[in-house]
Order: sequence, then structure tokens, then C-alpha cells
Amino acid sequence: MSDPLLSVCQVFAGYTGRDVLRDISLDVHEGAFVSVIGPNGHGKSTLLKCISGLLRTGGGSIRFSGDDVTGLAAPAMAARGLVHVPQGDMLFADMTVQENLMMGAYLTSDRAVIRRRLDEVHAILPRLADRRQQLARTLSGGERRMVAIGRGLMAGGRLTMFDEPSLGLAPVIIDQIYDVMTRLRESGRTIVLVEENAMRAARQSDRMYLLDNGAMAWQGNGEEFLARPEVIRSYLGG
Amino acid sequence: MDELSQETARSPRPLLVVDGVSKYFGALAAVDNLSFEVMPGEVLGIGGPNGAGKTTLFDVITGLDRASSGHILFAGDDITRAGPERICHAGIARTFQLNAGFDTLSVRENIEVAAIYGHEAPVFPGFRVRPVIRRRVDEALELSGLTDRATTPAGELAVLERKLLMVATAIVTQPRLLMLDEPVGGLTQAEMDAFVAMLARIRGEGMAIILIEHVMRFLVTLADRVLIMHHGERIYEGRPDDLANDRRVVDVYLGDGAADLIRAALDPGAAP
Amino acid sequence: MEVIVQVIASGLTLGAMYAVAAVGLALVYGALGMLNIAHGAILTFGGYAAFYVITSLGLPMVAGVAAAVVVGALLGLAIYVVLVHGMLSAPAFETNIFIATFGIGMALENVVLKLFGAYPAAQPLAFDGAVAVFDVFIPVRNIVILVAGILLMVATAWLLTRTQTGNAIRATAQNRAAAELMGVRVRWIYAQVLAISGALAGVSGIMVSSLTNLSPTMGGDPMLKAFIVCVVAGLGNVYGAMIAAIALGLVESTAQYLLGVRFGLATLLVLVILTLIWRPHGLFGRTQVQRL
Amino acid sequence: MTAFRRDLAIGVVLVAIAAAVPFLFPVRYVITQMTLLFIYAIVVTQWNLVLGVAGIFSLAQMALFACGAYATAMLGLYLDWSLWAAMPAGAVIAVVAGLLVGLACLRLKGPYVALLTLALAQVAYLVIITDTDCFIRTETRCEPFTGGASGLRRFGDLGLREWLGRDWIIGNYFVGLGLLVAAMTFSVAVVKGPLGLAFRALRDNLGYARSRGISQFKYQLVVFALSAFFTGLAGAFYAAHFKSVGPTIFSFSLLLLLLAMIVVGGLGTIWGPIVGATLVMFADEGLREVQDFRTLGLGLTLALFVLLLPDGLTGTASRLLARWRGSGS
Repeated sequence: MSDPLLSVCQVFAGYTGRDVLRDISLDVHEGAFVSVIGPNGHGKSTLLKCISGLLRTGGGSIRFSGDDVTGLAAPAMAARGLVHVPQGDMLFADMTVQENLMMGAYLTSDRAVIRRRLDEVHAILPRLADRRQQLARTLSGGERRMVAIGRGLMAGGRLTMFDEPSLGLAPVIIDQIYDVMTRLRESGRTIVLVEENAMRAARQSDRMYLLDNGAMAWQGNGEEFLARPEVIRSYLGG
Repeated sequence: MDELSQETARSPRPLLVVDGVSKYFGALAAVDNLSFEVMPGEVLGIGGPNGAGKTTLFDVITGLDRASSGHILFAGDDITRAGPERICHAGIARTFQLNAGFDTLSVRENIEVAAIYGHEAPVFPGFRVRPVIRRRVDEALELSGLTDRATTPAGELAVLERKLLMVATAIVTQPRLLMLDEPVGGLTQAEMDAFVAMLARIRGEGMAIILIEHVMRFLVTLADRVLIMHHGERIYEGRPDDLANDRRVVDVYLGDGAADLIRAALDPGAAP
Repeated sequence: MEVIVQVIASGLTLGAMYAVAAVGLALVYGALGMLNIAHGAILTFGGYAAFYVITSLGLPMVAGVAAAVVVGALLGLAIYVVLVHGMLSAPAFETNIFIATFGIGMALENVVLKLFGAYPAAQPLAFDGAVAVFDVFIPVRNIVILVAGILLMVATAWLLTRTQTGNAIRATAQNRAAAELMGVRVRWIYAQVLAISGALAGVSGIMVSSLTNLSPTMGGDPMLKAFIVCVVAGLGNVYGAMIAAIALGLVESTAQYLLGVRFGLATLLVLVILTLIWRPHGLFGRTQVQRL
Repeated sequence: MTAFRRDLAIGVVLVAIAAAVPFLFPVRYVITQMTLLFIYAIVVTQWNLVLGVAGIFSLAQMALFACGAYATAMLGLYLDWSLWAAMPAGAVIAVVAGLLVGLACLRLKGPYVALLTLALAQVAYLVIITDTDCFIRTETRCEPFTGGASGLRRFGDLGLREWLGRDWIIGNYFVGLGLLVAAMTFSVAVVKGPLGLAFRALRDNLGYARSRGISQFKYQLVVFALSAFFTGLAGAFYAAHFKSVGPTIFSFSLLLLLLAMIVVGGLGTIWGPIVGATLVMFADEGLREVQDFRTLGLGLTLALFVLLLPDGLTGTASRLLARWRGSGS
């Protein structure tokens, strides 16, 4: 097997005096769809923040496409092609949908490339084409989520991480978001998905990591997960 | 009207009446013409997707935000336009989703300040904490299991402890209605059990509770009655056991998988 | 009629002057949440830089303007490097940076005093003469200030909306973490914002001193007015600051005419307090529901 | 109660030292500067209540000080009041002014408060220095109501000269020390008691505090009034001691000096303002040689402290002490 694109090795992290992550290791290979599951508040988002450089790790190392990137700040990680679509969307509220998307391609200067990506995003998320000139703050929850996803795709990264893209949306919209995830997977992109709803994630994933109370509790592929209901029950509380 | 007066004659008067309350943010109706009642000693669970207006409803009831229209009565008094201090003194105490705390105050001081100012407004609070207040603070520390942490600054507490502290500062104001906003979000199974145990102790004192919760298992096991909100409106109100059978709730909010889990939670004997 | 023209003309001049100072403050507050109390001192430095280059070095006026811009930008940059960079991630940034820039501002004022002395000097970069508008003679320097102010506003708006740097500034102001995830080097953006704000302050120093005189404390009054403008507009709102500056200029000149020069600022202040009681986040500020 | 005992012991020692100074160094200059130190120390302990304990970023403290000073001077000058009566009256007038400032800031947050209060003080200053209308006209002079740019004079003094003769200045010294002890005791009682809890709760989390029954309206006004009382009294004593009041009270460099005292000592701490006031005063004395660069030095000190020791000397010291004890046990 070739070297993984992303390799997290024995990472610790925390806020004042409390470890949120303990001894976390995880590998993501090129073209894989990896999901990180576990209950709310158990360090999933913290893990993504550590990888994307929003948060400093308190130990361990992170390698991305062969380089040691431990301790690099978020802009440097973005420049290396690691995209993080954060929880809660974090849109630029007073910018239009179009401007938000263009910020996604901030590091790309080739206009033709930007044009092509924009067309791709509009093809996957057609609603965004209709809402082009609307201010982000006036969008509905589902539309905001789509802008956040589209903005992440505009970066054209080598690895894209989604933090709970279905959080807080009505089930109908969640289905649409997962259709997008499926399309991204089929297009061969490398993806890390953080998700509370393990069942949904299991159907897509090449590999799953279960995070419990800041530590890695179980890993395997989607089918193995579905075959082991006791894992589901003991960690996700039925 | 006639029917209503007959109703009140038969049953005890409701503690809280929310009557046609709406809250608009610009054109968006966060709470849309909502009405419900809470009886003394009752536990009402409120569920619904994010952005359904649950926390806004809490903000409006507790005076942190003003209702755009409608009325709110508590124990017969109109509190629609009252500020949060007055509502606290009237007997409503709430907790917050993001685990609010006075971070530079110690755990003990957090509870003390609520005990001094929360039950009634002192004309002048004096220069010392009165013994009767100290006793109530000790009780609240005991009840919430935070006695060992009394001198720790609240900012250094772990998630569960912060939640317990928030409840302790609420009950020390001696409320008749306790409103909990996502009390167990982010807790592990064991922590959730600890929290439920504490709530059971509080409930013995006949306090009414309204709780917002995403963890449906928690909601349905604790609540006497459930209200589900969507886009600021009520889409379901009734017994928790019927919840999973309501087509609209399943479609809009729960999804089929979760509905199965709720049935299982309410009936541990049945296979999921 | 003549009085009205006079009052409007002087109000617009004041407004344009305040706008240039206020936009710099608003940019910095919008991007970093920082009140830069040293802004007034930078403004003073700008005025004196032009004075020095033109009077002592005998260079042409354009060089004076360039000197004010460069000195202002460098001072802004220095404040970033010395103070902001180290304090950004520390707690209570908003309060601490206020205190720190207050200290630096006073220190800078002291430096001007040492370099140029306490006595007021005339700003050589000024235009004499007057033109008649509706039978009212309006000094050319007022018209130059108005035109320069408008040009600078247009340039700022263009920078913010039409350039990649501007997009990054706006994005950073609206959501710092998200901007970092897009690859924006936020700290570099902050340094640029302070430099731009300093450059604007430098130019506004020339404007202020060409209307009155150069003195080490000349920055205080326009800075106070610029802050008032920002507060009325809603802190950090750049376009709001442009509008509020013109409006306050007009109000001030009207009040000065009706009540006398002494009460110009007092009237402004009463208006500001009333505005804030009515809208605590300023006219164009958005009240946000705070989740606890 | 050990913390209380410790604070009491520190207080007694400090007072004893201060009481000995006029006898150990019977130099007029030393006594005058020490008296001035007491006055400033009163102002910063009271300012600390608003700024540090309640977390309200008000910069109007020197304006309240000026209220006390000017009111005392005017009552003495125009109504011939004894200054012993005019001083408390001046303090009460400062309280009224403090209430008005508190009211104006009620709905505002952080930076808005700072700017508004700064502007209020500046307006008062401008109104005074531009005041040229004659209120009292004698054959040689014309004095405006507020004294204008040159200030007010000849409104009497504390009258200790009749008692103590040449030692009247020592009498003033002890009045100042007494006021400082009273102000300090008062502010410690407030900070340590239920009122302090309310102020700190409102500072830490406004919405939560209100939801627990703490009225922002009431306690924000209370903290402004409390802090204004001794500040006004300090201003009144300033007028009585120096027998003159002028608009220099409003100067930015004085505001800078006092702010530096709080920041150097430690914002929101009990002893910080006193420690800071003393150190900054002594440093300022040391810099008399280079008087020209005084503001430069002060400004840079302020910036450096905020940058490197944002908790001030006492805050940093107590943190280090706690860490040392923590590692020791």
C-alpha cells in the first residue's frame, strides 16, 4: 500500500488543563472516503481543527503528502491543499454567495481554473447559481450549508474535510447533502467526514474511526461497523 | 371562553401560559404564533430541529428578548414585557445552551450571587453574605455534587460540572419553573445518567420543568408531555409515546431510524 | 441663502476631513476589533512630515503628500509589529490594546513635541484664494479638502470591493477563522489594514493642519470627532462611517452657526448620546442576539 | 478569613509606614508629593471598582474628580462655604455626575463606553477652557464662572494653619491619608462583599447575571455612584490642599498617569492600584531630571506593561505565588 496522503500520529490536544484528544492516530489514503464518528462533544471537531491548523496540537505529529506539517497554521495548510469545511458553516455573512465562493478560491490566481471550478460547484449545487447575488446572512440553513460546501470545493484541495455537514438540518435537506457527499465520493475526491449519525456515515465510508471521550475507540470499514451493533450501542447509546 | 372557565374551575390553574407568542427577526418568524401551558409540577419537553426557534422561545419567556406579539402569563401575572431580573424573581430560572457561568468567580461565589440576588431583589445586599444564604448555598453545592469544587473558578470546570453549576445557580433562586436548554448535549452516557439522577432529586420538590433537548431518548423518558417545534410553529404536542408514530414529526425531524430508537427506548422489552 | 451655502460648504469640508480619519479607524476596528487611540498621533506625524519635507527640505508639495502617506503607513505598521502582533491572542485584547495605543499615542505626541517644539506652525501644503459659489466666497483649500476626501473614499471603497486584498480584509473582518481556512494570512492582512489606516491618517493630518495649524496636540480633536463618527455609524462599519462623517460635519457647522463655536462639540455629543440610547450599536450597526 | 487577616495586616503596616514619613523626612516637597500620591491613590482605587471589578471601561474618572474639585472651589468662592462643608458637598455632586455617566453608558458595551466617557470628559474640558464670559468683574480682572483656562483660586483652605502653624501641611497630609484609608477600606468591603459579587457577575456574563436576578440598571448605577463618591472627595481635597483648581485636571497626560498606575499595579486586584500608584509616582519622581521625556516614558511603560504583564505586578505576583505553592504542595 502506498503512503497515506494524510497521517495523524499520536496527537494530543486540549484547552486549558483538559485534554480533549488523547493519543489519536489516523490515516487517510488518496481517493478514500474516511469518516470519524462518535457522540457530540467528544473531540471530533477538535481533531479536524488540529489537522487544519486552526488549533495547535499538544503532542504527536501530522504528515500531509509526505511532509511533516505539525504546527503549521491554517493558511499554510490551506496552501498545501487541505480544505476544512467547518461546523456551523462560518460563512462571510455580509458577502454575497458568489463572493463567498470566490473566497474559497482565494489562493488560486488562474481565472480559467476558477471559472471551471465554479461551473462544477454550480453543477453539484444548482441552488447556489440561483442565489449568486444574495447576501449570505439572508440564506436559509440548508442554503448556508451548501454555500459552505461549495466554498470548500472552490479551493480544489487534495483532501477535503467536512465537519458534520448534516448538523441541524431537516431530514429532507440532509438527504440532499448526502447526495452531494455521494457524488463527491464517486468523483474520486479524498474526503474526511465527521458525523454524529454513524449509520449514515457507514453507508459511504471506506474506513471509519470511532472517537469516544477524546480517544480512538474503534476503527474498521463501514461493513464491519454495520455488522457490530454492540459497538454502536455501547458508544452511541443505542 | 365559557369552556375555558369551566376548565380552570375543574383543574388547578396553569403555572405558565404562553398565548399566541411570535418573535420576528426581520421577516423571519423564529417563533410563530405559539401557544401552550405548563401546569405546576409538570415536565414539558420541547424538541425540534436546529433553528426551529426553541432557544428563542426560551429567551422570550425569560425576558432576554422581547416577544413581537402575544402574551406570557406566569402564575397569573403578565410577564410579557418584564426584564430578566423580574422574571427571575417571579420564579422562573433557566439554564443556557452554551454553559454560561461567571468564569472568574469560584463555584461557591457563582451560587452565592444567585442566592443573594435571585430569589428576591435585595434593597441593599449588605457587606457580608448572610448565614441563611450560606446554608442555601451549601445545600445547592451538596445537591449538585459540587462541594469538592467550591473554591475552583468556574472557568476551569469541565463540561458536566459547568452544567451542574448552572442548574445549582438556578435552583438556589428557589424557582417554581425551571427551564433547561439542552441540559445533556455533549455529555457521555454515564454523565447523562448522573444528570438525570440530579433532576430526579430536584423534581421531588414539586417544581415544573421545561426542557429543550436534542437527545430524544432523554427527552421522552423525562417529559410528561412533548412539544415539537419546526420553523417556529408547533407540529406536535402530546404524550411522548405517540411521538414516534406521528407522521409529520418523523418526516420533518426524526427520520425513520430515530423513530425506531425512540420506540425502543420507551419500551425496553421490544426489539429495536 | 448665503448663510445656508456657507454652513453647508463648511459642513461638507469638516465632514470630508472627519471621513478620512474615521474610515481608517473603522477599518481597523472592523478587521481587528481594535480601537487605535494612537490614530491622532499618527495624524499629527503626517501633518509634520509634509511640513518637514516641504519647508525644511524644500521639496515640492507632491513629495509632502507622499511623505505623510509613507510616515503614516510606517507608523501603522510599527504599531502592528510592536503591539498588536504580540497581543492578538492574549485575553482582553480589546481593553488592553486600547490602553497600549493610548500610551503609544501619548509617547508619539511627546516625540513630535521634542522634534518640532510646542509652537504652532503653518502648514505649507495649503491653497490660497477663494471661489464664489452663489455669491459666497469659499476658500480653495476647503474645496481641495472636499475633493481629496471624496477621492480617498472612492479609492477605499474600490480597494475593499474590487481587489483581492480588499476581499481578504472584508472576509477577515467577518470571520477570522474562516478566512484562515481559505488560506488568508490573517496577520499579514492585519498589518496591511493598520498601514492603510495609518496612511489615511497621514493625509488627514495634512487636511486638518491646512485648515488650522500644526501643533503637537492637533490630532486629539479630529480623532475624537472621528471616534464619534464611528460610534454613531456603528464601530467597524466603513461605509456607515463615510455617511456619518458628512452628516456630523453638517450638524457641527450648523450648531456652530446657531449656538456659537463653543458648543459645536457639545451639541454633537448630546446627539451621539441620544443616538446611542436609541440604537446602542450605532445607526448602521446590527444588534445581534447573544447566545449564552 | 486568612485572606482577610492578611489584607488587614498589609493595610496596617502600610498606614504605619505612611504615618511615619512626615516625621522621618520632614521635607515640605516630600510631604506635598506624598499627599498628592494619596489623592491619586484614592482615585485609582475607586476607578478600579468601575474599570477592574465591574469591567466597565469608563474614562470619565478624572471628570468626576474635577466635579468634586470644581464644586468645592465654587462653593467656597461664590457661597463662602467652609471647605469642610464644601468637600462632602463636592463629593455628592460628583456622585450625581457619576450617576448621569452611568445612565448614559447603561446600554453600551466595552469600546462604546470608553469612547463616550472620553468624549464627555473632553466636552467638559472644552466648555471650561473656552469660558471667557465675565462672572465676577473687579477693576483689574474679569473672572469667568468656571475660571476658564486659568482656573479658580482664593476660595479658602482647610484652615489648619491656625491650629498647626507651619505644620499645617502635615495636617493636610494626615487628612489625605485618612481619606485614603477610608476609601480603601470602603472599596475592599465592597469588593469582598455581595456588591462585589454582583459587579463581577455582571462583568463576567451580563445576560446570565440578569437571568439570576441581578439588575444591571441598579448595580451599574450603584458602582458608578460608589466610585464617584470618594473620587469626588479626593477632588475636593485636591482643591482644598492646593488652594487652586484648573483644567489641567482633564489633561490626557494625567489620565495616562492614573491609567498607568492601575495597569502597572494590576487591574481588578485589591492592592494593585495602591502598589501601582506608589511605583508610578516614585518612577515619575526619578524621571524629573528628564522631565521633557516624561510623557514618552509613561506612554511606553503603559504599552509595555499591557504587552508583557497584562495582569500588572500584583496580578502576576499572586499568580506566580499560586503556582509556586501549587508545585510545592
